[in-house]
Amino acid sequence: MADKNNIIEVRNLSVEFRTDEGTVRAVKNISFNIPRGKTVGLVGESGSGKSVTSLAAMRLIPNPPGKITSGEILLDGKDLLKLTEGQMRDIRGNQISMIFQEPMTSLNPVFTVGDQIAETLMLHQKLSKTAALAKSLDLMTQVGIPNPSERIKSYPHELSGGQRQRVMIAMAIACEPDVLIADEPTTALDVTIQKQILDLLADLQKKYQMSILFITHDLGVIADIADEVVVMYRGDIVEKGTTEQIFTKPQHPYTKGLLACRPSLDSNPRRLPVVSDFMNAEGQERPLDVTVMKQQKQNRVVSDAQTTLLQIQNVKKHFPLKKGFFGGVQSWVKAVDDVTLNVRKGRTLGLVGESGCGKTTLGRTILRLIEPTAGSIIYNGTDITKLDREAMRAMRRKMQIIFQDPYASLNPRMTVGAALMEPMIIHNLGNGRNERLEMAGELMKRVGLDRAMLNRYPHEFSGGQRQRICIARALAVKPEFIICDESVSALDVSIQAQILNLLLDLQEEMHLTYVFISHDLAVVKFISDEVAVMYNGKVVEMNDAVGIYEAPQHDYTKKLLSAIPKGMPKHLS
Amino acid sequence: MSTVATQNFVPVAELKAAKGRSLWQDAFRRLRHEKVAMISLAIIIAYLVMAALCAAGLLFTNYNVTDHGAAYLPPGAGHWMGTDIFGRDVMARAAHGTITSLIVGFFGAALAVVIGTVMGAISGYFGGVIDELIVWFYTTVDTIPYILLVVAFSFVVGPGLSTLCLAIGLTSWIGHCRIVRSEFMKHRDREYVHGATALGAGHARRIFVHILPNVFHLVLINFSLGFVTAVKSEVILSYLGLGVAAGTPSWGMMISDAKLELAREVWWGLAAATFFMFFLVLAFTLFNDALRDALDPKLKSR
Amino acid sequence: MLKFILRRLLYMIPIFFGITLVTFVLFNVAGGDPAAQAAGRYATPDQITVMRAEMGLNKPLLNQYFDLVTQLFTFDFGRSWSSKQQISHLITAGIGPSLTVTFPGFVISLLITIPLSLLVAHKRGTFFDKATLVICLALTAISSVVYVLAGQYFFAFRWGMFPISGWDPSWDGRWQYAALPIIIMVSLSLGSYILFFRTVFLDEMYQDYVRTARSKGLGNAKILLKHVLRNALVPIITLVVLQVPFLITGSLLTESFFGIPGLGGLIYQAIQEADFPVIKAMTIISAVLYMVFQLISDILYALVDPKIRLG
Amino acid sequence: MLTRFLVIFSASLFLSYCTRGSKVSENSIQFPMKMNLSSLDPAQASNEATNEVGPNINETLLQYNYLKRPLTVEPLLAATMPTVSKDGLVHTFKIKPGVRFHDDAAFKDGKGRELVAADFIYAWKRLADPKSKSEGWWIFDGKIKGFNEWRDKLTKGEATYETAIEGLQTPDDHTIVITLSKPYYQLYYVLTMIYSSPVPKEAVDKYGAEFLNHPVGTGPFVFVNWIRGNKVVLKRNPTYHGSLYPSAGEPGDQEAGLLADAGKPLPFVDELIFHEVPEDQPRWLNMMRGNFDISEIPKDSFDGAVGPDKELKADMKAKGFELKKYKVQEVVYMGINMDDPVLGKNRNLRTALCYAYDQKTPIERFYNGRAIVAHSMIGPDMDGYDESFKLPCKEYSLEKAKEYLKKAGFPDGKGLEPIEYSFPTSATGRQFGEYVQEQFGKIGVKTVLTGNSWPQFQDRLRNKKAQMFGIAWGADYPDAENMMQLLYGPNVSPGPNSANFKNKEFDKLYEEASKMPPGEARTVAYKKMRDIFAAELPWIPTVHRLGFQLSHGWVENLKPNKTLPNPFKYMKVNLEKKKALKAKL
Repeated sequence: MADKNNIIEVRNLSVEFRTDEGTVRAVKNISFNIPRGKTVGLVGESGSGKSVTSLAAMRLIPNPPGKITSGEILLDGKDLLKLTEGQMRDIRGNQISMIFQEPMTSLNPVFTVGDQIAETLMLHQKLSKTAALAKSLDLMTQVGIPNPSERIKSYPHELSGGQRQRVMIAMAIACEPDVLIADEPTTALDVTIQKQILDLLADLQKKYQMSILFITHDLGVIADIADEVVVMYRGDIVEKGTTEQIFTKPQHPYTKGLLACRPSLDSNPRRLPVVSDFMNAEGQERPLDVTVMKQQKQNRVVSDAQTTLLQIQNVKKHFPLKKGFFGGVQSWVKAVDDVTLNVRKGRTLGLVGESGCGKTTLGRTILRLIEPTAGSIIYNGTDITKLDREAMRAMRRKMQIIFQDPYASLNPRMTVGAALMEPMIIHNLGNGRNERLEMAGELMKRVGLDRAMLNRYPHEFSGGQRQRICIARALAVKPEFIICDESVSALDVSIQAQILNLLLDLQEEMHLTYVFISHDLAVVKFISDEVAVMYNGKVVEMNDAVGIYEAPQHDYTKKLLSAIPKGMPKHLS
Repeated sequence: MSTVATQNFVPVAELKAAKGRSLWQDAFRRLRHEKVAMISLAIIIAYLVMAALCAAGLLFTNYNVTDHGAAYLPPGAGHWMGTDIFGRDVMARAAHGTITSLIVGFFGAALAVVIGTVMGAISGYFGGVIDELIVWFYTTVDTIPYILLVVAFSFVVGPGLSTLCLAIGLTSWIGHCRIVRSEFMKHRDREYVHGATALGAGHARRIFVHILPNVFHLVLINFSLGFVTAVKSEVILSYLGLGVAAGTPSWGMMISDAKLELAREVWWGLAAATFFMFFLVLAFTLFNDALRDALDPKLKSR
Repeated sequence: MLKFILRRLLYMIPIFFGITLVTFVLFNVAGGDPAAQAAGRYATPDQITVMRAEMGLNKPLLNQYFDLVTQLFTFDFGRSWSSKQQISHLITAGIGPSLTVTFPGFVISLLITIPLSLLVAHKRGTFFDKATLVICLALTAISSVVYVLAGQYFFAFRWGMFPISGWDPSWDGRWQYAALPIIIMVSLSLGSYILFFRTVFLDEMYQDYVRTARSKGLGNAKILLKHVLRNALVPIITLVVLQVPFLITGSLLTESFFGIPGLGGLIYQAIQEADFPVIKAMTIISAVLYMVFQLISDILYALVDPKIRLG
Repeated sequence: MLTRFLVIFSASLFLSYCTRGSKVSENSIQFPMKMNLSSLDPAQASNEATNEVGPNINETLLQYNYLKRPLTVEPLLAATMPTVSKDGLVHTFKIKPGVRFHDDAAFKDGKGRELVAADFIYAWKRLADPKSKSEGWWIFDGKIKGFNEWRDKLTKGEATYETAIEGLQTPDDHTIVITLSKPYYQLYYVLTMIYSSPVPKEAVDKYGAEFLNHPVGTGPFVFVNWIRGNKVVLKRNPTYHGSLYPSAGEPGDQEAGLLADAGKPLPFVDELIFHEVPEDQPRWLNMMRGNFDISEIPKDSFDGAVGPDKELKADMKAKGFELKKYKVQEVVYMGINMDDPVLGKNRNLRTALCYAYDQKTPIERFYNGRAIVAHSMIGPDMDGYDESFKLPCKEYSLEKAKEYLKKAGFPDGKGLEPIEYSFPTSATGRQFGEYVQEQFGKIGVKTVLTGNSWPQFQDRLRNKKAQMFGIAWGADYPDAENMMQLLYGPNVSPGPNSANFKNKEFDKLYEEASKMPPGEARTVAYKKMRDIFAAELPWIPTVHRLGFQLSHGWVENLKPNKTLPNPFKYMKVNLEKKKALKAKL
């Protein structure tokens, strides 16, 4: 019955969740196989059911509210769903093991990492504590944790994010499982660390001849690591095949859209195609408007002659780190350390860097949401760091910001209409409620939303819609300058593309100037005219967008670029 | 990039709803579906109605009617819960005790919640020296045992109903203050508040229009918690002789009297007061639990 | 760690200042004329004058404040108005009886409630869980005074299983008197403790590391007893340690009802007799005790939670 | 950290109570006190418990005869009754020779030395010394030649304890000569009060402020220990000077078996244990179990023990309980602040309130019938008490009350602000308050009740804050003067005249009466004062309570009286009977 070549066969799996709103079918009757010694990438955007599928394989779906309603999951031909809980326990961590997205919370904070690795060994291989610890040390060496004999006594919080994920991996491979399920293992990590972890997984797979089920939303990552790819969309598998097939000859419009909407480092399109360009609301393929896709980005030459809108001069922002006994500060974190930048009118400056490099702090300092420690910020000739409260408030009309998290950046207790009208009230725009309502409706239309939704509350919108509302709110005061702080990072790729296109359209229409902050180099490259790379609070390199990718100067920039997944299977690119 | 594309991911049903549902409406919709919560609410309302009718002189009007010949009658036909030392109807007195409890509960908890919210908001929002001062102040007050603080307070002011409310209010705001403070600290750095700042909103606008509505559910939850605490405190303070003025019917006084009455096997005063108090407190506690689940789904006691 | 302790110790200074200040304001400034009180009902004006001088009440407020602080450091709070005894003696004599009731009561409560809550949390959502929840809520809906009254009435008075009240200072003799108060104390704390611990355990059970532990193949018992319990230890220890000052000061209600000569009874009596020096001393001592145990709890917290060990 | 803490923890447990309770002798009296004991220093004997325990340790020059009623004075530490000068101002006391103080570490070799006259003078000077915080100074205040002057000088630092006082002379070690500054017919009474007990200077010097926990006296019992909040243990004094059981009593005493031990040396029991039990319920239940020998009957337990005929119920009798009823020289009243602009100035209003107050229910409800209606301030069995005297307004009449209220200018209570009624907080005190409220309410007078702790209540009286107040006064000695002084003008607050009653005629009569020896003339004066009281009504007298003492059958020689300070030395335990009766409990 079962194919000997497949270590796992999933057949007709369905999972349901009971919620306040009723029953949600998270996974709808899906089937796929994991061949022995191969890596299968399970790709999908949020809500596609990919994580639920992986948890089902471990039988870790919390019940209630979740329930596996039908199907089989065959491990070496035996149905995991028919096993007793005791039998299943013998399989978990032994034959199938799992690593998770958040290594910090997934590790028990009160036990040393050595103990946690050893626990698996003691459980499944019945090793003594000493033997298990010795083997743990060996495993930690294998997963590349520096100084393992010391680290073995560390607690999770004492390790860096990458190291924690390595510990999770060590724990997962401790009993040399047949299958390793990796649920978004690199999503929470910086791109350079991501590369290291991916390399490590690839090495380990070879070494132990494991099968890996790799779950991710990022097609770029999948291309690097997977042999086969399964694409999920709203609980269904829309397409499966070898990595090569998927990347070169995608069949399903969703897959096509997904592949196309991701900005790439190699091309310079004027706008990004989006999923809806390939597929209509009912999931049917629609004819592609090729002319749009073919438009190339004009090289908007950046010259000094271009008017400078904003000058950032020697800006510093230091945060107190440790307080002394009597409140005196003992040491400081130099989040922004002497940064000087110029932003040109009507152009986009990309600010790129990994987490903790100070890019977000810089963005907020520019708007004086955080007061700078030193330096001046000259906007159109006015040093805004010197403005008093009233003058600053007036200045805010011109300078706006769009944040990363569309869920957090709208007041959940305010209707969208109220949120859009608030800036008008503050700055006394529009005459009376009706006119403001009219203006708010206009804004909604402009960002591509129905004006009938003005009475709704933020939680009634999807992430992408919320980000549109945030943009509308920023536009409400008719600004000249907008800082986009990781504004598309929290969105699924297909939505991300829509928002990026919207930002570009708006810039053109309204002659806006952007500072675009992101950790994602491809996105920054797509949208920016100039790019500044930040590292440890400093700007290490700055150039025009194409230049910085084609001829990186600084070592860090080079490292960053090389770590980016190519978005194509290796042998193809 | 059409509107169709963006609505792709929105369930059609939601599109049809012209009017939005606020989180409050959502919460109360969830609450309405909780059977226990609704029963509890009904009980609380029943108490309120009973208290109102009693206060208006429409119900249990005989609560102060003495009949010295009929003292300490056990529960029976004429008096369902017996009579007390002056032959007054115990059930009527227990019912009228509801008024006292509701007053103490309401004003005690309201005072605590107001002080806690104001202090917590100031402390959490502004931070810095003000925060440290307020934290210092409430840590200090928190360190001193509650009962002793109330005792000292009522010695200074003199006993009575208003003292009772004041003392309970002035000593029980700390827990709420702590929570509000930490919520304000959290929300102060939320992006929506930064967004408001970027739009030019001043402190007052950020505090009252933005942050306060987002922590207000805690005010409700803590109010209902404080209510229960206050009702229970009334009993203990009555036992300590710091309760309401003599003559005013109160559960605390009835329970406190039982100390003497039990020796002569008069148990119905204690039983009646306990009975009346039990259902009010239980209903409030259960309702509070459901309220918390509904208002703050993250805290849902799974 | 040492630095952490030192810093916490230094933080006690402003709190200590606050405690003494509040007590001072409440009792010395707002609390009426203590000299007239202390001198007694028919004291002549010159007697009150002498008393005032003796109590240091004619000194400037600042000096009086320092006297209060000195009292605390020398553990000399003067004498009770009503019993004329040295308050420090009353307090030292009261600790033993108070702890005789509260300490076993507390330990028994913990031994019952922690395992039970773990079980309840494990069976979350089941009928057993819901029933326990409702029972616990019901238990907390009854006033503590009722527990004491009913306990004494039924167990001691009606059924004669325990002495009604009294105390025997001897080590063996005291248990017959302490038994019923201990039982009442345990039943009083059952409801609220189980509710508290259940929440603590549930909070932990939904953590990601529990999923990790399950994905390793660990069984429920091991996850509960090792991973969950160990993490829940942090809030539990905080509760336990912060409870100790209240164990020392004893239960006001129980002690006054059962005639246990502990600190709770002392406070009760002092309240009845408006014995300000005793109330003042107990206020300040309880506060300082609480402050000290807060420090201990913070240190233990740091010991239990590896994250804090950095300091 | 934790272990160390636990060590300290358990050590403190152990240390504070490593003393083991000693075995209680069967030949002992176990007595429950309603109040907690405070000081055992005779100079500070202001509280009820101290007055119960103290006289067994510290003795006085004189005492009351145990059996004679009304109470009569007889010598105790005095060898005989004193000799008196013709003008009645000089009293010469001879002290019994050979009386020794209890053995105590304060004395040389720990052996109690002989009692001398100087010990009395020293003790009395302590009463005058504000430093000893005595509340007993009033017994000599203004009565003895040169004593007040000495006190003033002492306060100013111009005199010491060595400075002689003209009116207190000790010609030899066994003679005291007291010279009064004016006639003071209550002198012998106050010399039976424990305030006047001699104390050895050695002990006061040695123990200092802790003297109040180390009483040293000459009494029949020696102080052993005191577990605060629990009990005080006294044991028989082996070196007791031997006072004797009275050899003659009153008619009926012989039949009651009270003369069986006539002339025998006291005391009879080996141990005297006073338990501090403020709560009614445990006190009563322990009495029922035979753990206590003698007790009062709490009001809420009364119906269970005593029938409507005010006699013990059969089952109680069968268990061997005995009930003794006696009159108490006291008065319970509602005082009115005569300085109050409304109540104090409106006699009709006071009369109206008096008429409105029905005495019947409280006597039944609060006293279980153990009280009689009070018509004046003079307690029963006291000079000037007249059973036939009736205060008109004590006759309950709502009509009359309303009539007077109208006369007072407040028809049906209209226009009258609520009257404030203060009372000391306790469950019973509050119930009383509620009753007052209800009664006054029947004629339309509103009442605001203020419950306070006892010290705060006293504070209100001292500061004239109370408008009306519920209080009782028990006589210190069997002389109505003790009640009259509560209404004497110069005694107004902060003095004992809490009603702030000022009436020239009354004050004149009081001053005259205090110069009169007991006798008809004085009785007439007292009655005149009573009539002024009845006319002015500064109080609404409510009741005189009756004493109901419950005891187990094995306790013999009981003849209770509230004013009599030292009944315990006369009590005897019949051990055989005790064994038999205890088996029945």
